[in-house]
Amino acid sequence: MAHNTITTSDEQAHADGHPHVMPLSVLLPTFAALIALTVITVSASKLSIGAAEIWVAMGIATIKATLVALYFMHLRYDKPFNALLILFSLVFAAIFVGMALVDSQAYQPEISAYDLQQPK
Amino acid sequence: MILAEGGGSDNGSFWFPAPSSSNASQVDSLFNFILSLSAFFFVLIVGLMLIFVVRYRRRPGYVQAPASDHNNTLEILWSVIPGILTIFIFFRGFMGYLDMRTPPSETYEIKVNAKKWSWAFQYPNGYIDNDLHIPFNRPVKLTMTSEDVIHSLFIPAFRTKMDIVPGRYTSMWFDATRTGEFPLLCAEYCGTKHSEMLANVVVHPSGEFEKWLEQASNLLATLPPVEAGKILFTRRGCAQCHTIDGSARTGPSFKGTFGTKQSLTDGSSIEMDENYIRESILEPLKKVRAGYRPVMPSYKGQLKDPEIDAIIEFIKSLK
Amino acid sequence: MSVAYDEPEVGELLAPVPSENYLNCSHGFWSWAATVDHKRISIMYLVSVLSAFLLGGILALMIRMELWTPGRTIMDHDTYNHTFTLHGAVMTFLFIIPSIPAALGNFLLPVMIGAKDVAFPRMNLGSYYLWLGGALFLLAAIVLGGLDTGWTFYTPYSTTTNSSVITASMGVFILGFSSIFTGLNFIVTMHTMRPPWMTWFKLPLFLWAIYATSIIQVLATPVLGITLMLLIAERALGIGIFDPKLGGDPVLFQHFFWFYSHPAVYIMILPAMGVISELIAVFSRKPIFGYRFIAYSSLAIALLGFLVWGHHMFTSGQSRISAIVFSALTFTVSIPSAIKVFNWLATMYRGSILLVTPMCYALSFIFLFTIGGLTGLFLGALAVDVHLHDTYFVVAHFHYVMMGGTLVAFLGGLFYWWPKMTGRMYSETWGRIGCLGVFVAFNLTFFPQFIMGSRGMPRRYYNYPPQFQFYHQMSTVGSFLLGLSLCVVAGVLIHSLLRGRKAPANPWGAATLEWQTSSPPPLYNFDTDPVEVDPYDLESQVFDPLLGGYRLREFPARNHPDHDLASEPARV
Amino acid sequence: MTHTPVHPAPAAQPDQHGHAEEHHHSPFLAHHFESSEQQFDSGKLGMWLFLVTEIMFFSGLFCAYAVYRSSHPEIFIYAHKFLDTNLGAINTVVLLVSSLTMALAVRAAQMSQRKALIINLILTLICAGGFLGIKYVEYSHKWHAGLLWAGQFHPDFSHLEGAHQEHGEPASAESSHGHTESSHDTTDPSAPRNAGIFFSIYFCLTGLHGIHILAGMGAIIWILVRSIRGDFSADYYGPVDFVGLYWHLVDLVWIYLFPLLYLIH
Ligand code: HEA
Ligand code: HEA
Ligand code: HEC
Ligand code: CUA
Ligand SMILES: [Cu+2]
Repeated sequence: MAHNTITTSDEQAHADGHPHVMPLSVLLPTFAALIALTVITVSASKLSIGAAEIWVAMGIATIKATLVALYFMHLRYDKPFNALLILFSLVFAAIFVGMALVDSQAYQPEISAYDLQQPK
Repeated sequence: MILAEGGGSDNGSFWFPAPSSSNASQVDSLFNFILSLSAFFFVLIVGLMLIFVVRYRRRPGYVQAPASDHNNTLEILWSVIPGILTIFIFFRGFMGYLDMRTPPSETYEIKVNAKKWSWAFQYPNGYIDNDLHIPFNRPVKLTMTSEDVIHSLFIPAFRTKMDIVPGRYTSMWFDATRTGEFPLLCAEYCGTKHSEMLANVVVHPSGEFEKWLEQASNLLATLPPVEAGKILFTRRGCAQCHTIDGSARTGPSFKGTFGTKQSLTDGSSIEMDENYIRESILEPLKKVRAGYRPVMPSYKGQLKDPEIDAIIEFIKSLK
Repeated sequence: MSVAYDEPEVGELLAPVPSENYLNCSHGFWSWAATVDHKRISIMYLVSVLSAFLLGGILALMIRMELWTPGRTIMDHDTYNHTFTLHGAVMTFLFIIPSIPAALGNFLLPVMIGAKDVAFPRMNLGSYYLWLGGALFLLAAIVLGGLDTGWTFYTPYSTTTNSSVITASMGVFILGFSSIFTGLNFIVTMHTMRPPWMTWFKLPLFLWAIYATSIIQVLATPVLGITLMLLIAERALGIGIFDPKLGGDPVLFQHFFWFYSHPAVYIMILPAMGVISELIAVFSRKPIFGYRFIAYSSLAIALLGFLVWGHHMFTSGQSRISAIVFSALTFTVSIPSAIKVFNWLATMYRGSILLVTPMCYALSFIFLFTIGGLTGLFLGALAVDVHLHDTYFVVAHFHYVMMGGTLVAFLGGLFYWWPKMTGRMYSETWGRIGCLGVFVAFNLTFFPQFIMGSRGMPRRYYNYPPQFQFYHQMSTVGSFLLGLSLCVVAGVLIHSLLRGRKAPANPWGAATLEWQTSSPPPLYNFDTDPVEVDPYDLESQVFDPLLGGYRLREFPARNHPDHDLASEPARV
Repeated sequence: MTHTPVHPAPAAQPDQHGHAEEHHHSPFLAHHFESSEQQFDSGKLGMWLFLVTEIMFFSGLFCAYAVYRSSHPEIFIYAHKFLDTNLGAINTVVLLVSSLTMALAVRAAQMSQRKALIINLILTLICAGGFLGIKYVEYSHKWHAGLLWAGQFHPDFSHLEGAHQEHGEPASAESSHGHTESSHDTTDPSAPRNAGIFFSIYFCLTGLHGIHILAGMGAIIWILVRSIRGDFSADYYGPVDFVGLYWHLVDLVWIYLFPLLYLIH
């Protein structure tokens, strides 16, 4: 990982000092896919698919997010360390949200029992 | 397990007040176990450190012997041994926790209402006291809620504590193994008088609890109103803010104020009569005395009408 | 002082030193206020965090004075509540979190990797000014009605009290960003500014510790930021996310707060452990034992530290299942800590131990941190924590780790790098006396708190039952002795600034790069190319009486940085 | 152990005092870097780390969302009706377009096409402005309908015509003044208890996102000024790239916000 001016053997983009330029043939289809996915997610929400709905919506959003990250943000052609960073942050955000969610679900009955006692 | 009656004043050990609930000894023994383990490691570490400092001190004529700079066996050893020990500690802590958080099926239930800065314990017959009276050697379960901020009910002698959170119920249980009086404290910071949000746990010897409850709940029947009012006045926490000797505390004193005119924060004035007292108890923030902060909690639903009457009689009597 | 056996006194500089360095290369107010030199920024941080420490310490003495008797001693309820809150907030946010990374780390990181500066020098200056801004907000909060929520800001108390929570939260929010930028800067610097030969495993362990710390700063601190924003919104607008009156959940606030604040305790201790790793190795004159284990254990602590925040909430109304999971995870953090302690001991084994001031602090650290860490085990054990939570046992625990650990390591590091930073030596005798005083007084102050805590003395208590008075008085006496000892410490350092002998480039014989340049270093850190070194190859350094310090064995004195300009007449 | 003196790379670096002027590199190379490449890599890594902090920052709000959505689904089902899916979808598309133009801007900078760079930056700015305009329409609609955060949640549709009238019962605008303690004291009897929590979360999430858009616009304007000045080329385009990354992240957040807030059933 030691990266300095005498560049490491990184086979990544900048080793030769030239930027990795995104060809239009990648950018435009990515964009088209993003628009299409937006249309899909809106129409999917109009079908009544119940509890699965949020997972479908989140799944589509994640595909979109991945497209943006990989192509618009060049992550695919970047140093893998940067991708690792993002994964890391997602993992820790998930730990945070996950544990707080699990806990609050588990003690929810104590709150609803109280709410039931209160005048509406 | 040894059940002791009448030992509430015991000073306990170096680290603890005397254990007085069924779960206390479990906590103490785990504490002592961790303590001895810690003492062992502490002596080991500091002992070695001192020995090394003395033996390998840089001094004239001392020649440093060669030593290696890594040893994987050692590394594994001093990761795995503490690892196993911590698993053991965790496990005992976890078992003890389950015991202290899982009430037995038959419990005597008391409701707790905490507010800044007083306790109200409501017994199954509806009677409310601001000390916690419980029977000896019988599991008691508290169902608790708070009116304002978070408080925490802590009984050191029982080695137990639970936060009381507004907007929900929390609960705890214990089984007293000693009779006598024990301090009960608020352990979650709750503002100005957090450190004075105290009460007593009174563990009544077998059979006497019911008698106490009977008598306490029938104050009004057994005592003249003025005296019942006086008892209510202290028990229900009025005395925390109001004196009867003329000196002002958080709230005004009641000495000789009945029937007088008092000015309010909105500039008007009012006569201190039965109605105003009743209103002050039920809706204290409606009319606030000039010179005082609007901090008195409402007792709506917590004091019954006859009780309020008794308090009024008591205030009347303060000449 | 008595290091001498067959060597002349350390610091007895026979050769003249280079006369231009980062301190005297430019003058005037703006040459400091607008500097982007990491060394000057670190000096500004040093002065600032020590002032914060002084403020926090004075507040602590007020706490102790008040607790001399039950009931009123010198102040009323509310004043007391403001005092301990501000003591906690100032000590954590203004002092201990920036202390080692921003003051020492900032100075050392670039020098230790042979770079000219950190990757983003202007951001570095910016984060100092953010610190200053945050400090001003906190001070403003003191003036504008104080703060009485406890440093933990628990709702709904913090949304209902009439002290200036919003101002204080803004302050802490800003301080958070200061901390984030420092961490971000350090990570980038370590990735991109090292010379090619300096692989990760040739980094001094201090830098590993700083790296691990920075990871926590970057990942955890933003959550503090959003927590405080929500708190401000809750107070100002009533968004109801944490307020039960509007359907919110106060326990959720605690999850938010501790998701940051538990990792934050490792922001405090990891750099301290890094300092100790350096001190133990250098003053045992041995390569550090188990380099890789110490390095990896820093990362392990940083990452595992994210999984245990719920141990502050065992009695909070958190569900049982989470309490159990958090308790189990809590113990995992003790393993890497144990690894470090044992490796330090193994480093001392068969060493050649020199009991100079920094080493005295390092030994105090091992003593005090072991107590602090081991008492963490009591708190991590569920059943026991239910009893000990929110008592003085916890107060004692965290003072042992924060003050006995981090502050002592900070002082050790300060004495160790002092010659490098200021170019001056200090009085060894008084330095040690100060250390001894701190050590003894510290134990007198905080050990009794374990006992009273476990006997049922709750924390944040203005008033207390009389049976605790004896312990409280011991603690109060201790705290004043502690204040006195710290004044001695400060006196030693100030005396050194005014009267101290000139320091050689390498007074301790350490092999890390910062000692291979002159003391104090020149503006761009190295006048000659930094030499490739193994940070723990202490054999490579030999004492050179001409220099009054050490130099590389295979490196003739005339090539030594101290000697480089020595042939020219010194322009002092 | 060897102690060979090592030259800081690149080897042919005569200058040991590091004064920037003595470097014969791009005029934008800061004094403490050895090469433009080191500078670029540092900036890029720094930017990614900054994005990491942004993700963690937003995670707090996503946490609040997750907790309340799973404990009070009824609030979300009731309240999302007041959000206009069409406006949300249009805004999604607007932001996606802006992301594309931003990506094109980076591309233009990398290829030293100054004019394309400027045009794309301007397009991005226009989209950002459009996004905020639409947001403004949505906010003011909610403001007038009293659909605010929990402490100020007093839905009152009496003086509103148009799209959403059918959702709420026509209100008896009696308690539209003042601030009542509990949020279920509304003029909409069909509102579940504490329905205001949804709007609290809605305003926090979209508000924070909006602030990011504003900050991004500031950054884009800065880049735009510099591109007009002609600073960027294939040799030096770091700032464009970094601002681009930030902008894409803002877009990414919206990609999640849109279904979470607008598409609930
Ligand atoms: C520098 C700061 C720091 C550090 C390093 C630690 C380290 C640890 N802390 Fe501490 N802690 C705080 C600062 C810190 N803490 C603060 C500020 C609070 C209170 C906040 C507030 O409420 O205001 C707190 C509170 C706190 C609590 C909550 C108490 C309560 O409120 O009820 C708990 C509970 O688990 C805990 C546990 C631990 C543990 C297990 C460690 C471990 O990391 C310790 C690991 C170290 C060792 C174990 C010692 C070394 C190892 C050996 C000597 C080998 C032998 C080891 C074994 C046999 C395992 N701490
Ligand atoms: C880094 C963290 C840190 C440090 C160092 C200290 C230091 C001290 N703390 Fe404190 N403390 C906290 C962090 C810290 N504390 C926190 C987080 C809380 C919880 C707050 C809350 O509940 O919300 C707390 C709470 C707390 C309490 C509990 C209050 C209560 O619950 O009611 C007490 C009581 O004794 C106390 C005492 C002390 C004392 C006597 C010192 C002494 O050690 C201080 C000694 C220092 C001095 C006297 C200053 C002298 C300085 C100089 C002379 C200049 C120095 C210059 C150089 C050395 C160069 N602290
Ligand atoms: C937390 C403190 C507190 C407690 C507990 C408290 N009060 Fe008060 N009380 C006040 C304050 C402050 C005022 C003055 C402000 C006001 O009028 O609301 C007050 C006012 C009153 C008044 C009006 C007195 C006057 O002179 O205007 C009455 C009557 C009263 N309280 C009765 C009671 C009774 C009976 C109880 C117990 C059942 C009680 N209070 C408990 C704080 C308290
Ligand atoms: Cu109630 Cu503290
Ligand atoms: Cu913790």
